[in-house]
Amino acid sequence: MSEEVKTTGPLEYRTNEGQMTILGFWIFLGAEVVLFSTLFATYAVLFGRTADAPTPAELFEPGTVLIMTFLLLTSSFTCGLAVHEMRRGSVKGLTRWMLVTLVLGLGFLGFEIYEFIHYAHEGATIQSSAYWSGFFILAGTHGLHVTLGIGWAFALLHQISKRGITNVTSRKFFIISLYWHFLDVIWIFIFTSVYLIGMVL
Amino acid sequence: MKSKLLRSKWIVLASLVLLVFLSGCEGISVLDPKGPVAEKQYDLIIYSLWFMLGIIVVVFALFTYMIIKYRENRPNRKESDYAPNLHGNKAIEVVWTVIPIIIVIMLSIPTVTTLFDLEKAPEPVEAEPAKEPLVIHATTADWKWFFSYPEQNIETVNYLHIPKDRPIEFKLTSADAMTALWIPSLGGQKYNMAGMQTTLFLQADEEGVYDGRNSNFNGEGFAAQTFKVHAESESAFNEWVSNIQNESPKLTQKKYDELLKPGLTDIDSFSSTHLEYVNHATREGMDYSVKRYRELFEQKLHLDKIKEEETFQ
Amino acid sequence: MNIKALLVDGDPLIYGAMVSIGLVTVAILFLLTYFKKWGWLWREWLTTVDHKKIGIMYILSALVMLFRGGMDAMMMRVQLAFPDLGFLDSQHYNEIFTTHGTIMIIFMAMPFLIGLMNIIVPLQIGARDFAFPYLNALSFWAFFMGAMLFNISFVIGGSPDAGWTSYTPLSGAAMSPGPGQNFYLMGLQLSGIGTLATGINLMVTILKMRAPGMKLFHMPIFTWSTLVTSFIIVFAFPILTIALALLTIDRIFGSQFFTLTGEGLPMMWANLFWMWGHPEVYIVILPAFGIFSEVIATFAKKRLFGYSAMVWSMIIIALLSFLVWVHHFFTMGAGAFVNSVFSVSTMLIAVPTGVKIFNWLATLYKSKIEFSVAMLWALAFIPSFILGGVTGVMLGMAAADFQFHNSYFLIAHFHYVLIAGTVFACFAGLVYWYPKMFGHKMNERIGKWAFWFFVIGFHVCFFPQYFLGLDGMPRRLFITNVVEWLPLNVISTVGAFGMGIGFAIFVYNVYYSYRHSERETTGDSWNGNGRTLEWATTTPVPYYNFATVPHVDEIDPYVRMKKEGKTTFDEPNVKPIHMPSYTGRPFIMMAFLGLASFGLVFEWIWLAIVGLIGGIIFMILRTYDYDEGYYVSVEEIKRTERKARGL
Amino acid sequence: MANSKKRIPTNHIVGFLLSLVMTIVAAWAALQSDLPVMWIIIGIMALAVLQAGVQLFMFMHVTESASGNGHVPWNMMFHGFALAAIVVAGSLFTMSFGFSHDHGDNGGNEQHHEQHQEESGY
Ligand code: HEA
Ligand code: HEA
Ligand code: CUA
Ligand SMILES: [Cu+2]
Repeated sequence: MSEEVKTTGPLEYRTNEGQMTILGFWIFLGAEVVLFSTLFATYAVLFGRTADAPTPAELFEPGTVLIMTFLLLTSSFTCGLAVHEMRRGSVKGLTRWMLVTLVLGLGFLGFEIYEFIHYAHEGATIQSSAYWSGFFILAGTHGLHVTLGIGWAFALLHQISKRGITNVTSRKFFIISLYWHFLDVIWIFIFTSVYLIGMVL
Repeated sequence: MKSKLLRSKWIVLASLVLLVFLSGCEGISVLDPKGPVAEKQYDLIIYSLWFMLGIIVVVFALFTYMIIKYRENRPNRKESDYAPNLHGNKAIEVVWTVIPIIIVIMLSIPTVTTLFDLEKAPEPVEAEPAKEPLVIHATTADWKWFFSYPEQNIETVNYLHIPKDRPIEFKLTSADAMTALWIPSLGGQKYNMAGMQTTLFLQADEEGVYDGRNSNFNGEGFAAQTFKVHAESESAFNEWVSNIQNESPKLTQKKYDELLKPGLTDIDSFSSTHLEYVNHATREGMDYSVKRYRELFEQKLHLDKIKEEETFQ
Repeated sequence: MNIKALLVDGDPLIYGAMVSIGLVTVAILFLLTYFKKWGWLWREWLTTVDHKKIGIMYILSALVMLFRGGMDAMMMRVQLAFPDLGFLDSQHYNEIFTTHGTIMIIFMAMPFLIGLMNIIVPLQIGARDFAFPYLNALSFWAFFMGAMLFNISFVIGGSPDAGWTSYTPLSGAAMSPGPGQNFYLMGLQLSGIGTLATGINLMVTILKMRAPGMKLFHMPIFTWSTLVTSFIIVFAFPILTIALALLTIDRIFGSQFFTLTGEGLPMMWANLFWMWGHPEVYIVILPAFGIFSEVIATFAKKRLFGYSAMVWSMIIIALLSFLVWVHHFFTMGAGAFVNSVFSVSTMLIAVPTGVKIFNWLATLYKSKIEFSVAMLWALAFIPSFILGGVTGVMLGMAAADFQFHNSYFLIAHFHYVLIAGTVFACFAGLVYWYPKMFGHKMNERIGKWAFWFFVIGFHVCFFPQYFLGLDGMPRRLFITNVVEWLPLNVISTVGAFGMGIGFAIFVYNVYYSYRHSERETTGDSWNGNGRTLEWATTTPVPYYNFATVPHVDEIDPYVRMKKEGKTTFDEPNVKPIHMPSYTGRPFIMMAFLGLASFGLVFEWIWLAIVGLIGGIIFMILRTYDYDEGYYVSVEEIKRTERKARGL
Repeated sequence: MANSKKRIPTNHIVGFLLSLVMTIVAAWAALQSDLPVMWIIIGIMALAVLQAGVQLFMFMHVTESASGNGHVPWNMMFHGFALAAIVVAGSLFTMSFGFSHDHGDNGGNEQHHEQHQEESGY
C-alpha cells in the first residue's frame, strides 16, 4: 500500500493521492452545482416579487454587467494559460498568468461591490423584498466564492514560490484552476438568467 | 422454538388487524364518509387496501415458509435443501418486477382520475340539476377560523353552517402561519397560506354535526383550533343565515383587528365580512396581521389553559 | 446580556434536566481527572484520524442521541396516554416533538449509519483508511459540534418548537423569535457540512481505494449501498445547506425569502426542505438495506440472491428519490396535474424496493438459517418494513393522501419504515460487526430479550396509530381531546415503553458483554461464515487494517480465500505501509466553528466573527500543512501480525 | 497530456474566442434584437449551456484520461447539471404553475393572477 509514483503524465496526476484529491474536488464541484442551482431556483420563483422596491429592469445596467463578464471570462482564460505553463514546468509563466488572473478577479469584485452599493442607494437591498433577497444572495454567494478563491490562490502562489512545482503544489494549483473555471461557469448562468433575462422581461 | 415464537407473534398481529376490521368502520371518520368527496377518497383507500393486503399476505406467506422450512436446526433437513451458490434466476426476477409494475399502474389510474375529479365541484346524484356551489372563504389566524359567506354577507368565527346536498367551494387562506382545513367526514384537507388562495370542494350528504380542524401545526394554540360543522337542510340553512343577517352586529375593521390578535376566541357571528377591508389571499393582504401584531407574535403566549377553553364550540 | 435570561426557566422538568446534565458533566470530568485519562482521551480519541475510532465515536454519539430522542418519545407518549395528568403543556410538547424528530433523523439515524460505514467500508474494500483521513476527522467533529449545539438548546435559550420540518412562516423571525429556531438552523448546518464532506470522502474512498482487481460489481453490497448513499448525500445536502442559510439570513439579517412581508414566499421553504428531505429518508434506508443484505447472506450461509438486481435497484431508488419530493405537500394545492406526476413517480419506488424484498426472500430459499441476534433483527425487518412500505404507497396516492396527510396514519408510516428499516439495521449491524469493533461479541441470550421487547413493543406502539390517523387524529397534537382516541393511545404508549425496556436491555448488554464475553481469537467471528474482506483481517483490527491486500476478482472473495488457505498476511510480500499522522486540528477548528455558530444562535455577531476567523486560520494552516504521514515498517507489521495470528 | 509540451495552447485560445463570441451574441439578442421574448430566453439559455461546455471541456480537462479518474468527473458534472435542471424547473413547476388559487370569480386577486402570468412567461 505504499505510494506508487508514476513517472509520466502531468505531475498532479502522478501520485494516487493527487488523483484522489482531484477526484474529490470534482465531486465537490458536483455538489456546488446543486448548491447554486438551489439559489437559482429560489431566485426564479421569487422573480417579480419586488414589493415596493424598484424592479430589476429599472436598475440593471448592461454596460457594467458586460464589463464584469468580460473580466471574468478573460480571467478564466488566463487561468487556463497558467495551468498550461505549469504543465510546461515554468514557475515564472505560471506566476505571471495567475497574477493577471487575480487582478482581473479583483476588478470583477470591485465592479460587483460598486454595483451592490449603487442598488442600495436606489432602494434595493437584501431587506427590501423577496426578489432582491434572492438577487443579492445569489450574486453575493458567487462573489463570496470569488473572494475566497482569490485568497486561496495567493496562498498557493506563495507556496509555489517557496517550493516550486512539485507533485503536491501542482495538484493544489490544478484544483484552484478547476475552481476558478467553475466560478466562470456559474457567472455565465448568472449573467444570462439574472441580468439578460431580467432586462428582457 | 424460536420460529414458533416468531410465528405466534404474527398470528397475534393478524388477528388484531382482523378484529379492527370486523368491528366495522363505523366511527372511524375517514372510513365512514358523509359526503361525495369523502366517499371518493374512501373508495380509493379501500381499493388500494385490497392490493396492499394482497401484497402483505404474499410476502408474509413466503417469509413464514422460508424461515420454517430452511431453519438450520429443523429436524430431517434434506441435503437438497441447501444450495449455497444459488445466485439468481432471470425468469423469477422478471416476474417480481413486472407484477409490481402492473400493480402500480392499477393504482395510478384511479388516483389520477380522482385527483382531477376533486378539482371540480362534486357531481349531483341521479341526474338532479347541478347546484351552484356555495362559496365560503375560510381564513385562519392564530388560532381561530373565520368563515365568510360573501353572497350572504355574513361571517362566523369558529363554527360553520352548510346546506347539505350542495357543493361548498372553500376559498382557503391564512392571515399568518400555514394551516389546513380538514373535515375528515366530508373529505381531505388542503393548506391555507397567506398571500395565496387555494380552493377546496366539499359536500355533505347527511345532516349532522361534524368535526373540523386545522390539521397543520401552527404553534401553541394548534390543538384548540377546531370547529364544528353543522350540515343541515337548505331551508334550515337559509333560516340560520337570515337570523345572522338580522341579529348579529356588523364586523367592523376595529372588531376584526381585535379578533385577529394571536390567541384563542369563542364562537361568534357577524352580518358583514372582513373581505371588505382585507383579503389575506392577496399580496397586499398577506402582511396585514404580522404588521399589526408583530410584538404579540414575538411573545411566548403560554396558553396553559387551553384544555379548559376547549369547551368552546 | 444577563445570564439568567439565557437559561430556560420556570419548569421542574427543565431544572431536572439541567441538574442531571450538570451532574453527568461533573462526573465525567471527575472520572477523567481521577483516572488520569485526559492525555489518553486527547491522544487516542480527540486527535485520531483512524477511521475505526472515528466510527466508534459516531456510534457512541448516535446511541446517546437515541437515548435523548427516546426520552423525548417517552415523554410524548406519557402525555398522549394521560392527557389529564397535565404532564406537558403545549409549548413543551411542541419543543419535544421537534427535538425528537430532528435528533432521531439527523443526529441518530445518519451518524449511526455513517459510523458503521466508517468502520466497515475500508475493511470491506481492503483499504488502509479513508481517502482523506483528516477530512474524515473534520466531518466527525462538525457533526459532533452540531449535535451538541442542538442539544444545549434544552438548557440555554430554549428549544426549537416548529417541528423537524420547521415550516415557514411559523419558524420565521416574526412568529418564532429568539434563539430556539436558530439552534435548529445552526446545529443542522454544521453537522450537514460534515455529512457532505463524508459523502465526498466515502465516494473517493470507494472509487479509488479498492483492493487490486476488485471491480465495482465485485464490491460487497454494503459498500455498494454506501456508494449510492454518498451519491445522494453529495447531491441532496447542498440543497439543505442553502435552505438553512436562507432561513438564517431571513431571521438574523432581515431578508425576505420566506416572510409574510416584502412579498416573501413561505411555501418555498417547504419546497426546498423536501427536495432535500425526501432524498434524506433514502439516505437513511439504503445503508440499512446494505446491512440486511450482509447479515442475511452470512447467517443464511448462502450467497446473496440477485446481486446485480440488488445493486441496480439501489441505483434506481437513488435516482427516483430526487423526483418525488412534492408528495410531502400534495395538499398545497399545486393542481391535479402536478400531483398526478409526483403521485406516479412516488409509487414507482415500490418496484425497485419490491425487487429487493423478493431477493432477500429468495436468499433465504434453500439456505441454512441460523437465528442469531443479528439475523433476528434482519428477519424481523422484512415483514415489519412491508407494512410501512405499502402504507407509504397509499400515501403516495395523492387523492387519498388528502385524508392521510398530517395524521397519525403518516406518523405510523414513517415510524414503520424508519424503525423497522433504519433502527433495526443499526442494531443488526452493530451486533454483527461488534466483534470487529470491540474484540468480543454481544451476549446472545440478553440480546434476544432486547430484541423481543423492542420488536413487539414497536408493533404495539405504532400499529394502532394507523387507525388513530384514519379516525382523524392529527399529528403534533399535545392533547388527545377526543375520547374515542384514548384507548388506542394508551395501547400505543404501552408499546413505547416496551421499546424503552428493549433499548435499556440492549444498553445493559453492552456493559455485560464488556465484562463477561469471551475475547475473540479469530478474525472470522461468526463460526467461519464471513464472506467479505472485513472478516479476513485479524480481530482486533490492526491500525493499518491489512498487512497485504489480496487480489480480488469475484463477489465474496473471502469464501475462496478460506478454501485456498490464503490470508491477508502474505509474509514475503509485506511492504511498508503509509499512514496519516494524528492531529488535533480538526477538533480545534470545529470547536471554533461551533463557537461561531453559537454566536449566530444568539445573534452575537462579534462572537460569530471571532469563531469564523479561528476557523479560517485553521484552514490556512491546513493549506500550508505538508505533513506527509509516516511509514509503518515491515518488521512492525510482521510482529503485529504474528502476534495476532498466534504464529 | 499531449499539449503539455506545446508552446501555444490552441485549445484555450479557441475556447476563449468561442466564449467571447457567445457572450456577445447573447447580449445582442437580449438587448438589441427584436426577437420574441420566448425565443430570446431559449436562445440565450442554450448559449449559456454551450459556454459551460466550453469551460468544462476546453479549460477544465473534464475528460482527461491521465487523471486516472475515468468518467467520474464527467459523471458528476452530468448528474449535477441534470439535478440543477430538476431543482430549477421543478421549483417553477410546483411553485408557480397550476395553482388552483384564483378562478377569477371574485375580486381582490388580480395582482396575484398577473404574477402567475409573468412567471409562466419566465
Ligand atoms: C426510512 C425512511 C422512509 C422510507 C424508506 C419511506 C418510504 C416511502 N415513503 Fe415515506 N416518509 C418518511 C420516511 C420514509 N418513507 C418520513 C420520515 C415521512 C414524513 C416526514 C414528515 O412529514 O415529518 C414520510 C412521508 C411520506 C409521504 C408524505 C405523506 C404526507 O405527508 O402526507 C409519502 C407520500 O407519498 C411517503 C411515501 C413513501 C413511499 C411510497 C415509500 C416507498 O419507498 C416504500 C416502498 C416499499 C414498499 C412498497 C414495500 C415493498 C414492496 C413490495 C413488496 C413490492 C410490491 C408493492 C407494491 C407494488 C405496492 N412517505
Ligand atoms: C429515526 C427516526 C425516529 C425514531 C427512531 C423514532 C422513535 C420513536 N418515536 Fe418518533 N418521530 C420521528 C422520528 C423517529 N421516531 C419524526 C421525524 C417525527 C416527527 C416530528 C415532527 O412532527 O416534527 C416523530 C414523531 C413522533 C410522534 C408524533 C408526535 C406528534 O406528532 O405529536 C410520536 C408519538 O407517538 C413518536 C413516538 C416515537 C416512539 C415511541 C419512538 C420509540 O421508538 C423510541 C424508542 C427508544 C427508546 C425508548 C430509547 C430511550 C429511552 C430509554 C432507554 C429510557 C428507559 C426506558 C423507559 C423510560 C421505558 N414519534
Ligand atoms: Cu401560491 Cu400563487
Ligand atoms: Cu418522501
